[in-house]
Amino acid sequence: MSEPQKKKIVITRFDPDQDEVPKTQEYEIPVQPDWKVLDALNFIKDEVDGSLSHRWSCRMAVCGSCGMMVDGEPKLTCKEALSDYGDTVEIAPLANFPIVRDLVVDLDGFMDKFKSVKPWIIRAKERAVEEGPMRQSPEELEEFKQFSMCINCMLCYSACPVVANEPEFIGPAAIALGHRYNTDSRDEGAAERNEIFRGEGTVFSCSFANECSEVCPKHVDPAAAVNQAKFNAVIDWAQGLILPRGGK
Amino acid sequence: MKHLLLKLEPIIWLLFGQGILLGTLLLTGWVLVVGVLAPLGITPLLSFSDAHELAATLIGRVVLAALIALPLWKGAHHLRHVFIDLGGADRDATVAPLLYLIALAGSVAGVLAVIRL
Amino acid sequence: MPRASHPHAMQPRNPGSTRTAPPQMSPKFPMQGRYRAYTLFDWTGLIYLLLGFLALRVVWALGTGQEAWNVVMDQFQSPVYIGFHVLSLISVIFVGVRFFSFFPKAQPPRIGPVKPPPQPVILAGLYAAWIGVTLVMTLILTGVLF
Amino acid sequence: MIEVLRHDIVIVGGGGAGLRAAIAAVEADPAVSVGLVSKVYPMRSHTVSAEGGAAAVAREDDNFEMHGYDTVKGSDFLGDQDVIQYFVQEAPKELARLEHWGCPWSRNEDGTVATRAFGGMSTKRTWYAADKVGFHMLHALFQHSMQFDQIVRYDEQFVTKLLVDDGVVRGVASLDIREGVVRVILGRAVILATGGAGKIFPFTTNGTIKTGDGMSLAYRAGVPLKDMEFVQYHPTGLPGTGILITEATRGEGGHLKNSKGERFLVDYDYGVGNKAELGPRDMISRAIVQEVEAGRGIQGTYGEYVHLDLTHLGADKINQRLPMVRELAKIYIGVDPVTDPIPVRPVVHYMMGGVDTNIEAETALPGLYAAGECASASLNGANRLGSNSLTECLVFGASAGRNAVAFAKGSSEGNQAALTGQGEEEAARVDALRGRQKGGEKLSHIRQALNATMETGCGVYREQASMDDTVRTVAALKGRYADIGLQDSSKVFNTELIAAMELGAMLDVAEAVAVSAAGRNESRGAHTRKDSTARDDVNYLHHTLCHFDPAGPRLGKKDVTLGKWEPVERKY
Ligand SMILES: Cc1cc2nc3c(=O)[nH]c(=O)nc-3n(C[C@H](O)[C@H](O)[C@H](O)COP(=O)(O)OP(=O)(O)OC[C@H]3O[C@@H](n4cnc5c(N)ncnc54)[C@H](O)[C@@H]3O)c2cc1C
Ligand code: SF4
Ligand code: F3S
Ligand code: FES
Repeated sequence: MSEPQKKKIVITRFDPDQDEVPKTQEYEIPVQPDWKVLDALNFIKDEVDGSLSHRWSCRMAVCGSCGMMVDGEPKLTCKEALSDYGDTVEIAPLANFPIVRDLVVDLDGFMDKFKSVKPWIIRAKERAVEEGPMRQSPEELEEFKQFSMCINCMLCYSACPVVANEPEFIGPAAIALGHRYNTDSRDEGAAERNEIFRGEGTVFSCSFANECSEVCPKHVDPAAAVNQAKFNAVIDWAQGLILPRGGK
Repeated sequence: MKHLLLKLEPIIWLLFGQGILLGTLLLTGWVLVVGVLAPLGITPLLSFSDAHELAATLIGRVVLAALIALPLWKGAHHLRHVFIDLGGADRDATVAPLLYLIALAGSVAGVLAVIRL
Repeated sequence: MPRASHPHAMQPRNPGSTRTAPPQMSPKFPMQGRYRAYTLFDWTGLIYLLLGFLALRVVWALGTGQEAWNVVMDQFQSPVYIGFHVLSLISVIFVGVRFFSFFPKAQPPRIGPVKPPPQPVILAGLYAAWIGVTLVMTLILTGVLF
Repeated sequence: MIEVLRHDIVIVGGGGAGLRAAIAAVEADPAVSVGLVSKVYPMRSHTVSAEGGAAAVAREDDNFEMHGYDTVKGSDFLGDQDVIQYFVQEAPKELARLEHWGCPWSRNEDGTVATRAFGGMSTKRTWYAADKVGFHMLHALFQHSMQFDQIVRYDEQFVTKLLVDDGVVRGVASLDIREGVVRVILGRAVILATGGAGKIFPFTTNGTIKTGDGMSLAYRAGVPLKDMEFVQYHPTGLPGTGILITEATRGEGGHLKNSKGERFLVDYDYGVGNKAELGPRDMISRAIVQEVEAGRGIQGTYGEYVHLDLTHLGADKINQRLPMVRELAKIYIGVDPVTDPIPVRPVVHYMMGGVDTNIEAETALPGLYAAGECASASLNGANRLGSNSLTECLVFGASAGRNAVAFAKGSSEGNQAALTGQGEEEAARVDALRGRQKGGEKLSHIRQALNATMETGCGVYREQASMDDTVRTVAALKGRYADIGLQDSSKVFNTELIAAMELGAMLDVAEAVAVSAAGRNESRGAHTRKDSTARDDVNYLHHTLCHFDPAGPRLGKKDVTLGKWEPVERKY
């Protein structure tokens, strides 16, 4: 191992059993050159302060649990090299979420929004297993593949100014997910979801800030999804005007 | 009111979108000449009579109506977002209709203006 | 200290029983980093609104007669108006550049049965149209065309 | 008074196996109420990290016989052949279901599902969705499950004990991580789907949640753990982090090279024959260790490694088929596989062993079922073939769900007072552990010591002396564990408390691994001894059972179900 360097890690702490409001705490720790930001947190938890609470699991940027604000930007802490930051690194819980404890935020609100878009294949008639897999060309797969890459890390919610200010807004990842199913050639539920998308707090609430896509660690480009969904919701609506009911 | 607003959302969004798209296309040359170059005397401007003659054609009227109305919708919609971003989501039900009414009034006036040319 | 988000931002339908600290916005909102461009983009709404009404005035004057027209054109020569129009021009260009860079990806890969052209083509088309319309508009208004 | 909740079925675990079980239960009987308890939100379960693929017969040139025999041979003849036959027949149906539920499988030009080659599989039968297969499967399952209101989720709740009354399991005690209270969740049948235990080792592809909780729960409730000595090393993990570089890299044509740039699997004889990189994991892992021992490894910060060379595949193929590998290598080791070889070493990947279950996913404890990595239905025997386990989660998850529903229909509620009493005792135990300042032992230090001894005693190559040593060390660590001190006394989201209980489970599982390993005096599959290099079908063609006993683990045996294929030497 090479000579350990020192860094100051400033962490937002909050324990509802004891604290009125969140406060910050500083830890001065030795760091290794190949560490991710998460490694610093784990070092603090293991060796310095066992009471620090944060979520993580896969440490390979796929489970989506380790999102936090690092120097004011929403990041997956297991993906961010610590060496990319200065001598002092500030770590706070994800913005725009109620804070449960330390770096842990409440994600049930996200789960509610997530479910509201009916994120499952809807078909008029369910296909029997005996009929085997459906066919889908690589081109058809390509149309929605990108939008199926979301790991539900919620970084986009932390970045989106509309999420911050309009509690009804179901937000980028949820809309991207609904759009993912709408563009899947196997799905027949687009009419239903477009109806949802024209309801309160969905696609039209997005002001195309594009922040969601800037911070998405999986290149889902939720801003594209949300705005494509707007387009489709409007077209679907216009069709409904021209051919009432038949437009479905 | 909230319900009505929700129902109209697709139209408003269409107008807003065209406000950005067509609005920007049309406004660039318009502001450049009418607002900057001509007043500074760098370029000439159409005389009143030429302008009137051109504007009164069918295409002229349509373009001018768009030039007036579309930016209003882009403006109203974006100001609504500014207001929400400033923390006003709870009063959106009042503010949004107000802003859209302004845009609507302006649009109606715009149509009148091109009709009476 | 970052600004607070809406107190109910991302709150669940059935909140848990433990006390939570209220959500905070990104410390960079509204004027740091990328947020600056977004905030300014939204504020251009004000300028578009004013431009719409100014255009209304111009057209109204055109319909009223030479007198009214002259009044408007005289006013436009005042430094305040020129300043505003310069700012507007910058805003309009800023809106165009930002919006056109996002627009292609907002177009769904299929609109009904129609497949729109690939994104780079859309982008090129947008810029071509922008430059074309501006050129025509300029030439007409300066009396070169027609 | 402790809060008591009731469901027909309680499922512990929201990974691939748990979610499939929940959906199967509802499919079997739409009136059923399912409680799905998971210590993380289901989409965080470690199934999410699986990269390579899921196996099932799909092509014209393939059949159940071939998939069955590949699996039996891969298991070094320790797999139960009835289980394997059932598995291969159900496999295509399960993967087709997942397709109907929206899993974005990669496709051939004609729109059929694409398949790739995998180690030990004699033809291309591994279905894939680029190299994010587990991710897509888990999210498809989770999202599909959301439409069923009968499935009531208890997210971020940690099951600490199985509640048993009158010899039948009737529910669980579960700690609500957010609120810090223990509740009783009763069910007429309980399914364990808690995943593996790779975290008992220092270098592993497993996430931090894979601590063997469910194995420990069942073990302490009197159900034996089976075949725990068989721990799969994956030949290609990143040094240091242990992050997996999927076997699909080799399936797609990648080469393993030593410090001299030789394809050592071809140049030297390691028993994989002309399969080379497509040989099974245990053999390739051993080959890498031998290369390093022969002085042909490459020295790095975290010990010696070899190279996985993909450069000849070209950027297009890598981007299309292995995008995640490229991303992982760039971020976690600073290498772009398009231009440079990836440093890799064998890392612990999968537990072949687990809660002893039969072909019906039943355990010896009535009402208790287990599926997925935490169970050992004896599909995998002494060595699992890559891409069989994701399918296993589906096949046995589904059967656990269906069978649990059937059992629940005929089962009584049990003695409520006794069950509540057990719950209260459990709550008191958890409360006493939270923030206990008595002991002087540090959690993380015990965990580090455990990791170290497991690596030396139960690594790729094993010997009697070092295994015995590990058995003693783990027992000593259990003693030290009784004396841990904790710093966090808060009730709300106390992750230190969770870590302490997880460490308890890890120690149970580690002990079972070490004791089971020390008791098998032969080399078979992943269990390779330097001091006993041959397979011994006369004395050891049986499963190992490890029973919990407060005085220390007791070993037993269980017959292997043969019948179709006779054991022969395992050569490729
Ligand atoms: C990196 C990697 C790559 C892999 N690649 C492949 C592959 O390509 N092909 C293949 O076939 N297999 C692969 N595997 C193996 C396969 O992914 C796993 O065996 C399988 O996903 C296990 O699924 P599971 O449902 O049993 O457990 P998991 O997905 O691990 O889920 C366990 C669940 O149990 C819950 N839980 C655990 N303890 C408790 C508790 N005390 N209380 C409450 N809940 C609890 C957790 O919250 C979680 O929801 C891979 C494994 C890894 C690690
Ligand atoms: S869209 Fe991107 S940023 Fe948002 S939750 Fe999904 S992966 Fe995370
Ligand atoms: S950041 Fe928010 S406003 Fe729209 S484009 Fe993304 S959802
Ligand atoms: S720990 Fe899983 S995404 Fe970071």
